Amino acid sequence: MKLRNLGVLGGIAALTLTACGSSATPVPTTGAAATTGPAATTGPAAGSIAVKIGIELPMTGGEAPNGVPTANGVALALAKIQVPGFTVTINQQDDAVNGVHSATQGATNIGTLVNDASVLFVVGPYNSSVAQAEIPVSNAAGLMQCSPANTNPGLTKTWGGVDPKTLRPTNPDKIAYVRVATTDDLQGAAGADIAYNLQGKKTAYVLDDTQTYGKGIADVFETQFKALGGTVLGHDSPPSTTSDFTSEVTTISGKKPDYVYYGGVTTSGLGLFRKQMAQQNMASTDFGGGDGINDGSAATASSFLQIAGDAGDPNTFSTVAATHDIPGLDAFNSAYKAMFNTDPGSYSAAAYACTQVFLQALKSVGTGVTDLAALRSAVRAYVATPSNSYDTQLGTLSFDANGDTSQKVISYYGFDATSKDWKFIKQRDFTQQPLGQ
Amino acid sequence: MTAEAALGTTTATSAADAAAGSGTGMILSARAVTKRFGGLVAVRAVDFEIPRGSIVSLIGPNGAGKTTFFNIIAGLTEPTEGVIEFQEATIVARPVRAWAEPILWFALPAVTAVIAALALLAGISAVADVLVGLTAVVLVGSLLIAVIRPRWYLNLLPRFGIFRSARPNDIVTFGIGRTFQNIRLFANMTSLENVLVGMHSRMHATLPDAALRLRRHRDEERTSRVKAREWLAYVGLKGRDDIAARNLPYGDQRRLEIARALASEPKLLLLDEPTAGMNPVETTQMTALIGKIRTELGITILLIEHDMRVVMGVSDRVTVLDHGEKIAEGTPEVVRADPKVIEAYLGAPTA
Amino acid sequence: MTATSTVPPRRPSPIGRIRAFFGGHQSLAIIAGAAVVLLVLPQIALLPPFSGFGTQKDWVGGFSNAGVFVLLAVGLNVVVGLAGLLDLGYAAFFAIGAYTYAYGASPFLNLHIPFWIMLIVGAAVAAAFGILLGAPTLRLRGDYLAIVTLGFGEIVPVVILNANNYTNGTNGITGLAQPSAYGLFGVDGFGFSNPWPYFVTVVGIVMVTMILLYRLQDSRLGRAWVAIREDELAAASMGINTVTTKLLAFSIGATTSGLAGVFYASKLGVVTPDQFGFTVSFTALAMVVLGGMGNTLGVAAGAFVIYEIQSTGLKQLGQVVQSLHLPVVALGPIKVDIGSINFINYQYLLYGLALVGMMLLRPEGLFPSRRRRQELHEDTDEVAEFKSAETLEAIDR
Amino acid sequence: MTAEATALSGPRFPVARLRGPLILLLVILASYAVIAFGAGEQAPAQFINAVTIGALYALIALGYTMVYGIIELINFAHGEIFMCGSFVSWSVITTMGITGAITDIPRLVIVLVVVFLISMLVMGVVGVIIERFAYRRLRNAPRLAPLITAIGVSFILQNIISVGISNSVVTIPQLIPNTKLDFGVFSISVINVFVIALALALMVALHLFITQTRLGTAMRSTAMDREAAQLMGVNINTTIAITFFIGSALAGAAGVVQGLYIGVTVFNIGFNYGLKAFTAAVLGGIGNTTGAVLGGFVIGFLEVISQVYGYANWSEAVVFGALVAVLIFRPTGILGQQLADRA
Repeated sequence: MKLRNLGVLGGIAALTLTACGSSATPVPTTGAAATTGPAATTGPAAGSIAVKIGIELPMTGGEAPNGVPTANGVALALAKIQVPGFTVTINQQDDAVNGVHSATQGATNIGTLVNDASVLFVVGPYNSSVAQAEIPVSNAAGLMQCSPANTNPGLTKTWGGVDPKTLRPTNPDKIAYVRVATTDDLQGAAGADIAYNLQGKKTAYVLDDTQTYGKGIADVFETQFKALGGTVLGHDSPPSTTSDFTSEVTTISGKKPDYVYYGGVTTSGLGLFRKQMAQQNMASTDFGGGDGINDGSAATASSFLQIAGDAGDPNTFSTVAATHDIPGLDAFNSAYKAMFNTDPGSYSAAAYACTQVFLQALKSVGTGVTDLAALRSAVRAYVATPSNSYDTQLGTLSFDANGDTSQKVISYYGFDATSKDWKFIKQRDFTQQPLGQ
Repeated sequence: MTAEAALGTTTATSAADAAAGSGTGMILSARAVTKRFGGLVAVRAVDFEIPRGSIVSLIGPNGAGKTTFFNIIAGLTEPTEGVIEFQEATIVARPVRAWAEPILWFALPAVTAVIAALALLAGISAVADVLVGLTAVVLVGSLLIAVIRPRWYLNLLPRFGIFRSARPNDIVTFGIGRTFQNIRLFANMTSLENVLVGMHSRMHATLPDAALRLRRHRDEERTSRVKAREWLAYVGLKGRDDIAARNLPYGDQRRLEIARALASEPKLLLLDEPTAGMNPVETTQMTALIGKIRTELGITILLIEHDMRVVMGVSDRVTVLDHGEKIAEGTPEVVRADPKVIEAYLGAPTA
Repeated sequence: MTATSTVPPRRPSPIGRIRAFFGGHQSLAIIAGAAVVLLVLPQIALLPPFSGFGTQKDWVGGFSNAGVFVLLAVGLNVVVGLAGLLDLGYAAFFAIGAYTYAYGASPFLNLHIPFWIMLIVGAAVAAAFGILLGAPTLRLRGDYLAIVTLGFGEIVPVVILNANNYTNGTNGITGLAQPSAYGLFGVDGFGFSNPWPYFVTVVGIVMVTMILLYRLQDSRLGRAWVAIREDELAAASMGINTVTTKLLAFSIGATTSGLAGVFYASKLGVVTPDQFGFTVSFTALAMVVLGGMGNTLGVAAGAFVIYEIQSTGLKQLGQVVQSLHLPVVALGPIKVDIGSINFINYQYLLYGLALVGMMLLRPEGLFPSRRRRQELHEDTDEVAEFKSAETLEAIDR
Repeated sequence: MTAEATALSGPRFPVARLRGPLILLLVILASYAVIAFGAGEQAPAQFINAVTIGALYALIALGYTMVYGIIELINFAHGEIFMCGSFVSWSVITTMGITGAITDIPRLVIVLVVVFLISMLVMGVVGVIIERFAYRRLRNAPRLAPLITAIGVSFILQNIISVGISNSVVTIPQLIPNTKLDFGVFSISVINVFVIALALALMVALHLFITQTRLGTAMRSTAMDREAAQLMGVNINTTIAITFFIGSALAGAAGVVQGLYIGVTVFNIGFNYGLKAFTAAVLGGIGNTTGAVLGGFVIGFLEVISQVYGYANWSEAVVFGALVAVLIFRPTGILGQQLADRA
């Protein structure tokens, strides 16, 4: 805290300086500085082939909290796992322009990575809209990319009547994009499952933050909740820039729903919404969201739970698109904290897993191959093969013909007032229990 | 009375074209023109006529309402009462049935909307959809017309008993050019460009002509540049074509403003204190120029002036305004002798 | 870009003759400039330090994106620089152009109209919207106009985002067709991994646009625009129909923006609402102002420079500085290891500093137009003139 | 002509003085009716929400309108000043080691005073610094140059905060306890009362300052005609600096208010608030302080109304649509004509 207050003063001081036209005083950065760390430290060892893993994430402005911890996940994996015969360094690209993720910049970046012959694999992007612009490029070049965070179903399965093949016009059947995140439709369904079956709530009010992810899960929640027999009292979409939800909450409190489901991410103000619910005597009303709000305990800076404060009695729920009992999760967290001295972000582990996928592929196809182009296509082919499975930070997984992860497990979490953290409730594997059951 | 006057006359444009040739009589006549700002009256019931081919001066102490009257003629200000006719055509008057204009805009959309509604009631949804779309299009279209106010629309208005004063740019095309009391040249354009802008209303090259450099554009540009230089020479700015207006000496700026006005080929030229702030030499030159414009070009001139020597020197008739009212009118000699005028100027001077 | 700055020299002789004389040759000069750009730019990318930032292909791809912003900037220059109408919502027309292409050449409506036709269509649609959005704003001047256009700029993406059934909402429209070169650019033609045809195309579009814009600028219409910017009331009193003239400025700006939109969409292959926010409008405006308002060539150059700064320069700065291995400096108590600073965090700050700095050093822009240079020292008075009620009344009627 | 016109069109102003409050009253009544129609028994609550957020917008809008009035610059950095204000309040509160609501009234008052004073002072100074270094040199430059520097400055401020403090949402302890005062028909929580009261107080104070003090007169004269004011011995630079100080201080206050009311802040919150507030300023007639307040409330109402009727996602479109509509019929904003008491 003290340090941060210094930050303010430093900030003001810096402002004074900048206003004079001189450059800013460097103020303590929050962990981000470490991303380039490994790239700088690990120089190519003798007799080993120097290859690169591309990182294509939004790193600046409002996007930093999304991109930086995710990129750190990759760095951590590279620091932990070595592949004999190869020195893997990072080619870092940032798709944020003026602090906002930009599809154009993303496409440009993926092009840059494609043109860097030593890049064999790309981790990213973070935003689905960026992915839509990148998939055609990586597909045309046959450079495999693995997104830790994209959850928009449309990227890998027919969604809203659009065939994912339209995203890869060059080689429709040679996918160059896989993802370890489970798609929105399952999370939305899981949300409805919690609301209707676990909590036995019959009426719900649905909100979304108008963004791809939020709207995706909210819409699915609505349909599933109705399918289960519940009634949806209303569906509002406050813009993701909303910072005052009081009137929204007032409206909802008038409708007296048993359950409020909000599709979106903490940065769209969901924590704030929950807090204002409490302030308007709706603390006892159940609240649910996707993994967009499952971003650490109340101790984690600017996490949903921290912002919502003590609002969440044990009736705030979230879902995470992964198995709960990940082997050595605590080990991962501590390792991450040791390296970057912050808590991991929502997708650090996922990025770690993507890197593991790459390293396994590299290990199994890399022996003897020295030609980078050949390596690149070999890696793509290996990862694109559904039969290969990987033992990753997220558990054992493989990718189907469209690049979707085989992990269709959604874990349910509830707020635990004593530990002020998310508490695991149960998990549901949608491969055994498909939608609508 | 103004209303009937407005309605009686044919539309501004057509009549202007018709009367363009007509020989003698009054080129401009103002009847009972009154302008109020809030409570105060800037111009009160002024009747005023300009014989074709004459030089008429409008004088009076500061704040007498000269420039207001001037701006009413130029279409910059709508009169509260009264009518101004230019070549037998009403160009400026208090708007008549202005309230009816919006009705015009919404008439057509309303019709289509009604039909659409009927179609809906009749249950012919397919037709209804089309009609709804049509309504939207028509609405947007008519609002656009309302904004752009093309000629045919202006000609349409009188048919519905609506009269709106012509806009300044239309008045220029009818043949009234003007200069400003506080010089308003396009400061960062060259003299030549200023004059070319003056010619704007007499040029006809369209956007495609210019974009594709069609013959019409090229010829027009060539000829108009030649003509522009002639105008500059005429007012005595030969060879100053390329100088930015802001960099011209004061006297030349006045001349340039006149050249710019002449370039619009006016039949009536309004000069607002053309010699203000000039030294005697410049003044005499300017006076000469004004006379020349009348005799050589046969352009009628309305002059606002403080400098009595100029007024008495060139004008055929002089009208004196004081506190917005016409207190005297006639030949310079008559006016000079008029006690009211002397009082207005010497006795009890007004702010 | 330095290459293109070969403007036809303006001899101090009657401007009329210059214009008449250079009428044809000016276009030639622009064509020559375009050719130079086409040949020289890619070579520059091969020289250090640029070669260090990426392969030639990267650069060419970047240049084609820069071309989009050059188009936006020269179009906006007509509105802001020539006609003096401050438009802060320019991205709207960009979006309209892009979505027009998305409708015309994607599985969304199962239309597959060729890119080259869509260029015209997109431009036309944008022009229509230019007139539509322009019409209600005509009575406004100065900053009232600015905020209303800003409003339009904000509304259009909101509408695209919320009109799910017609725009596929936040998911955007994907699978946009690539242009077909009809075997003109060798085997693989336009492709996600082959930026060259895009580069050639965009240079071509920019070239044609600039020729047309210059011709308009030197015409009756162009003079009318400048006259309105200088003194709207006087312009009206000289017989200029301010309404239609302003509308034309708007629609021509929109047309250019529409072209840019179509090209952009075809290159990216996807359109989503979040690509057309205020950032785009502002960036274009900054390009116009920094390039030098009213000077089309200057604006084009400025656009190129700024785009490269924010898309490549700032992002590569970190690498450059790290490669320098600077020593650790002690600023009083705080120890500053410049080498360890992660410049990615600061690029936003640096961009801001760049804008402020450039403006303070050259308020009239990098390549000011002849007029602007003269103008520098009075500007507010023209606004003051319009404050009196009766001038408003005059031009509104 | 212009001379005569202005001379003659003088005696409108007494009317105009009353016009502002009257229109404001009308707006309030009308929007209450609309809200009541849509929200049913929530109407009072929603109405209070609207007034509160409107007051917040109005506070920010005042800064915009003052700066515009005096140097005709759209100070795009103003939204960021507001944002910085909220961060300053955050750092002050946390340094004092306060984590939650304060129930002990006198202590609460003291803390509030301290927080407001510090934030307003700091932001005021920052505003002056910005004016000094980013705008003053461009006072005679083409009008767009300072606009660009303004946006540049806002980038700088955002980046300083995001890197220096936090690049994500920061929670600000809400000092004022969340208790509701119940008036039978409707209940209103203390925080809303506080926000509204404070905002109104500041506005009144500003109005008195502008109309009653010598400095205020200097500001008004500078706004009307800089050269003339200079000739009359007004020190232009000081006057403009003071204008920036007051405007930015108000933004700082708004920042604190936002922190107390919403309870969170983030480094990029400024753009959106700034945009709304600027819209408010223009809607009311930019350069006109009464207009800014009016505009602020109007926008507050519009947002709540569009939310009440279930079009939250269209609220932006509604706000700007209304702006366009108003400006088409009144090209200088609702109270635009009243150039005389621009400040």
